[in-house]
Amino acid sequence: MAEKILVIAEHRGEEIRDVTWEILSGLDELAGAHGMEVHAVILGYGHERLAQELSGAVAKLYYMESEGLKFYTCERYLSALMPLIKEVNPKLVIMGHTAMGMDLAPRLAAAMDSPYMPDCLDFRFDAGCLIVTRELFGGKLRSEVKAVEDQSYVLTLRSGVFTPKAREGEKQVERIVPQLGEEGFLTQFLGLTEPPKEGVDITKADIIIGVGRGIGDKDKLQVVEEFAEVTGGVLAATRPVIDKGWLPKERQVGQSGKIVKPKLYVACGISGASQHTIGIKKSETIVAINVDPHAPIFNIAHYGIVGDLFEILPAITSKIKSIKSLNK
Amino acid sequence: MREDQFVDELKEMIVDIARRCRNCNYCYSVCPLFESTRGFQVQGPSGILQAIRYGIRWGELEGEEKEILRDILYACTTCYSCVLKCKSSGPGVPLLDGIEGGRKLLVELMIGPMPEQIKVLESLEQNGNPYDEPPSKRLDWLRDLENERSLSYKLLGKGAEVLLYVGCTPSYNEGIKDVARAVVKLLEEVGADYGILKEEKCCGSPARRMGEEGLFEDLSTENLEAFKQSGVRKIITISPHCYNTFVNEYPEAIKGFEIQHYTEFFADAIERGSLVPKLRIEKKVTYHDPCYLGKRNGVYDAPRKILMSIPGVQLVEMKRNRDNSLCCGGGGGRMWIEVEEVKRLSESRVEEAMAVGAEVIATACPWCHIQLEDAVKTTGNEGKIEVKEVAELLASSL
Amino acid sequence: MEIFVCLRQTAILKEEPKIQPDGKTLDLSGVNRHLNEWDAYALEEALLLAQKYGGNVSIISLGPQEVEEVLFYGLAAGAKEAIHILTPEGLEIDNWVIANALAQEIKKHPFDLVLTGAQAEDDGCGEVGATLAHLLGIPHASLVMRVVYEPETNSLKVDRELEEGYMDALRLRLPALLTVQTGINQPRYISSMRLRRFKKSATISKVSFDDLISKTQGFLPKKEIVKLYTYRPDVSKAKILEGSPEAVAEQLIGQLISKGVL
Amino acid sequence: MSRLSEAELEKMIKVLEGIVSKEYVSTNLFERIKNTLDVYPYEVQREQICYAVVMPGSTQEISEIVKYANSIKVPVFIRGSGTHLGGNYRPHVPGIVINTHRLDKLEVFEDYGYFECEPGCIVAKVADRLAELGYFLPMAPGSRQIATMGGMIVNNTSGHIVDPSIGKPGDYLLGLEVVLPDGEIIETGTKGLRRPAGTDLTKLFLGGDGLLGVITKIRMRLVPQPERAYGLAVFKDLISLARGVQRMYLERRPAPLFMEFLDDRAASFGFGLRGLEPPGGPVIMFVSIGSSEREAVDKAEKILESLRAEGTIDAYMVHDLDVWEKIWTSREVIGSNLMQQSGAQLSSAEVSSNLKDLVDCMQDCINFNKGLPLLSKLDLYLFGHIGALTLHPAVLIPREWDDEQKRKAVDEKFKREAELNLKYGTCGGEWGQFGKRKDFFVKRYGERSYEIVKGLKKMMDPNNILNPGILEGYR
Repeated sequence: MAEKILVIAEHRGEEIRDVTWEILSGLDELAGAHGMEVHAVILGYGHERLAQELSGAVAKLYYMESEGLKFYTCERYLSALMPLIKEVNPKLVIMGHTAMGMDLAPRLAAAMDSPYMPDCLDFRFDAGCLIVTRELFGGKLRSEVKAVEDQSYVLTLRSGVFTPKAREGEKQVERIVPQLGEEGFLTQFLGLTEPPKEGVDITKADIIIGVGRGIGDKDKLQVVEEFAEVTGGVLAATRPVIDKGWLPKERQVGQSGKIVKPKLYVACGISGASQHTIGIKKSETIVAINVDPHAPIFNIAHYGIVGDLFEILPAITSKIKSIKSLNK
Repeated sequence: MREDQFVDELKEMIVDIARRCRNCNYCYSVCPLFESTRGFQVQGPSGILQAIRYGIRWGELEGEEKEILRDILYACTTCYSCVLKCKSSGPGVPLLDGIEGGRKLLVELMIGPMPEQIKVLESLEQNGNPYDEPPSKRLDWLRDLENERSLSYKLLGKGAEVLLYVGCTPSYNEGIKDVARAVVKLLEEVGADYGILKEEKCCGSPARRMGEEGLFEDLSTENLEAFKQSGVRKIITISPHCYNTFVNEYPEAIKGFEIQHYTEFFADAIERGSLVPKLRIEKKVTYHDPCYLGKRNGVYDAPRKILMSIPGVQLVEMKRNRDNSLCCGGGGGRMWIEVEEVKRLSESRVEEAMAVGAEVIATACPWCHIQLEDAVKTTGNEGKIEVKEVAELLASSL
Repeated sequence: MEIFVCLRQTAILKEEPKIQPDGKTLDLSGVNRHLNEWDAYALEEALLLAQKYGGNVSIISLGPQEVEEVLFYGLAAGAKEAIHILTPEGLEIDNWVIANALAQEIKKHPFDLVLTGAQAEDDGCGEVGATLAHLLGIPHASLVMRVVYEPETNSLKVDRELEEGYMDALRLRLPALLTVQTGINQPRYISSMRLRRFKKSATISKVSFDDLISKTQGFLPKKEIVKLYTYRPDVSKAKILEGSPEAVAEQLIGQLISKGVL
Repeated sequence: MSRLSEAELEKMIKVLEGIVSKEYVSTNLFERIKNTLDVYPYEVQREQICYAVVMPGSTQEISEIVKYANSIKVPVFIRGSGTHLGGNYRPHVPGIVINTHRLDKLEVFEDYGYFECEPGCIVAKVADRLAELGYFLPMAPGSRQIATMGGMIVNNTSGHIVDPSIGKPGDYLLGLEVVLPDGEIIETGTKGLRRPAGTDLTKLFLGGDGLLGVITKIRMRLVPQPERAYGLAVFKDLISLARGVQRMYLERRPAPLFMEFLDDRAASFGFGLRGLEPPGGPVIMFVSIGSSEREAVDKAEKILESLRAEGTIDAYMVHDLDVWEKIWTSREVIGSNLMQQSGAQLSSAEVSSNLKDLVDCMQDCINFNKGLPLLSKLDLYLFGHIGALTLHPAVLIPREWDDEQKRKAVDEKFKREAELNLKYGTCGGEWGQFGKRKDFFVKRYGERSYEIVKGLKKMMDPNNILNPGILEGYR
């Protein structure tokens, strides 16, 4: 019988989270090479539709339904999952390195007495042993980590490493109703809070669109906002822009503002004064758009575009929009 | 435990200083903090001093208001105007010793420094600079210059006559590196036998301003040792903050070295005739006195002499100058914190410069430079006025 | 409330990391170390909770002699007791072993709450906390951003930080373990003088790792690093994209997608 | 008035924030402490510190605060820079401190011949602005660099200026805008250059010790900047110095704008501080004014003539302005120097003499501390504005003394001051009439006079909301 991989799916707000689809992409090669079978489990309550949707993408989909599973809590997920894992006996249990994965996976691994490989960028099997690629020291180093040979492994995959792709297959859901009750649990779920509309913590953002005085006018922020929207980025600014009151203080980046480390920082009309750049240096990729070809921002940016912000930004915005609509 | 003794002594010192203040409030007339904020009484020298005094006397260091007290104490720019004011009518109450003593006390009691300053102190300890930059990159600015021309400096211990103590901001700040390069060019021009430390560390001034006395001691000990090892007799600094720290705050052993700010060194060179500015700079220039050079150490004339020696430069004075000069707002650890201001000091200063028709604000301090340059932008005066270091002007006149 | 905080000492990689010739270990000579950033928040939270609700904070750390530094740091910050699980020179272990050793030691003491940082700066695993909770048989919550004690039910109400600004709230019966996220508080600053004083006078209880290991099973590492390498994102000066706005947009998006940032 | 409860306090703060906006209300403990401190050397007590400090930005806001304070019966204390030497400032019961700092608008209407300013304007800044335009501000308190215009008018003091020369600020005051203790706003006086004849409500508030209203706008006549000449005279003793001044008036010499004196001890000390040789005896230094330099010099020479006639060791005009600056400021720096060196608090009395008895009065001031239980233990310094016939005998109250001893010493001083001013039929000319001087007022002018003031206060401020404590007097 083929060895199995069990994907623990994640959902929020009536949607399967991207990371689950990404995992499936990441598993394609591995499963193919070793002839492994990809199963997935989705836990919830009234999430039949999501279970249906996901089932088309895997060999087998378990839908564990119980009122106690409507929202994630480690204890209930664990007590629902353990019997299933025993039954499926997967070689690999995989989930996203998300707030849920970070909470659940290490405990699940401990409960299974299996090696735990968190926050992986890549993974493979070598002579039956799991070897993963992961970062150390916040990305300054990379490592390959080998697990001791074991019956099964638990792994979390970093979000955004693999690209989701459309999957169409037979939709069949195995519905399981675990007997959870409310007895014996030491944790109680109290509620989920949605993000406040304002008061974004820019230090946690993956994509930041930084605005400098080069935008010239508060009204023109709208163009930048549209760009931010399509990229899923948040707006930040240099001190002069904050001082003018165009954006709230919490969006200030730089020496007297915040130090940010997004994956992508797009500097719009920012000349690159060191008071500002000190706050963005840790960004993985910096794109600078400025009319002045000699602006110092180009010294620290990875990609530079010399030209009028208000011609270039809308072009990028519409391009991304068209790509997105194609993917849907 | 010795802890109590140290804390008790600090408290006693602060209360003693504060008791000498009779609340005449004259110091408010010169306080930049009071001028730039909404002007509550705790936003002025005597108010800050009385705050820490009563904080100690009334046991508020354990109370709910301790963070308010911290914010009050760390807002001061330590510009020294209040001390001068108080001294103008007597020996003077050393208000700043009280305020900085208060910061030390707060740090000892784990109330200080300001949250934003913690990373600065950590970097000072780990990297020997406040900017979280690796020590290995400290001399990068020099390498850039070496690519342009050959230099004759000695990486110490090779026993140069003069040590150029570069300081952290000119070493690491992109905008200010040019100042360090200008100073080196000038040293080359004078034909100085000069050296640069291979592993220079922060002078410790930021640590002291933030109340981290232990760290200051460590840095001063290490630097002094490096100075001794180098065998130099004279040290010149770029930043007035380093200068002041060496002259007024280092242990006794620093007396074995002659300390000069670069403006003093080059003003002497001009006087001797070993440096002759030739190229004309047809500009109206005003000079902004850095507090740590002027008010703290009385160096008012050297930078002015240099400026006046440059052909074409027309030196105009702002309304407030010399010991009455307005602080840029960057001292006292304020480079790293945000103090709520009604009107930013550096902006007021730029406006004063504009008011006398200056085209260039010359200054002799990296922090003043950064603050004023920022203010030129925020006041929308780009293209109308620019900020230049005295060294840059002088170098471009050779 | 008796609170245990697990502290880890981590290296501060300021300069280019040096990899040993074996290609799998890091040369950390001359590298500064400090208390793992997340643990500093955990420690501060423990001190605040003890101050607010009464109780004692004990700190525990595992490693060679030099991890004493973080324990002195914790004592200077206000912890009452410090336990050092001293590991022999050159010992190779993983987070699983660390969690087991910590569990063995903590079990010997009365405790209501165990705090760890949500993850460590060095390996970024976030593994010890939840594993330790499992080994201690207590509930846990990770990425905690707020803690309130409810004496009437002897439980904690906590907020966890999820992605994109979402939070969830849980109630955990004590004893429990929390892994603390940065930003939950503002860790106090410990001055060098204060630290020096504590190094001179404070005491740390020593426990031998070998003593703990000989008594129990489960101390074999489950994984090891087999290769270490520096990964260099492109840091050269900007690559200037040229052409019409549309062409530039096309190029940029292509680059960003291929780099995986979009 | 009992202390507000937490809930009442919270509500009050909300209302105040509503009036002046949140950012101009401070409940910060340390702000409240500093706003309760004055130049007297006693510690403040927790029970007396104010509830909140507010910085209103307009007359309207002050009016609203005062109205609200009346409705909840919480006292309001008006504070400028807190430099009052008569102790009128320090609040003794908790209340709302209204700091006038933000009310600092100054407008010069040259075409009307007057200027208008708000009470928070700093005297030195107003003087500098007027000087730029060629005008003279007839006020010169020692604290000019920080004292506020509101404080000067409410005390009607010109500081060190010799009254017979140009008078008091009130002589130039054309009108006021005032917020009454019930919150109503009134305007007094005129926009013309002629002050009203007959009833003029300006006088209720001018030198009104802050009892009857809050001054929110001041209109004063513009005075052309005079030319000046400077003179110095050294005497063999204080008695001949006093005789010299007497002679100056009796010989109908034009009164100088300033005329200060220092006893030998103070003079040696002060000159020394300014790097000058000790003058060798008590000194007089004075400033004469005229519409031309010639006139000023002429007047100064005439004054010197009179002084010389009483046997000066030295008497001359000073032409070098740098030297004059040193001489003049030596007087200013004595007090602060003495205090800062010893950590003691300089406490001076304000004894005014009549012209005829100036010599006797000088003798009395030389003996000022003799026979007093505490003050006699201390060294006496004597200086003052001799041209205005004001003498300031001063002692240094040691810092080691406890608050009670310090209070007793200050009591002794005010008592002695009162005795002398009664003896010579005078009163203080600089620091206001109540506060620490209330007992003197009663003795000098009688119960009936005091009742009149109380009656006025009662009529205009029935809830005793505005600056309570000043009229009642306190230690």
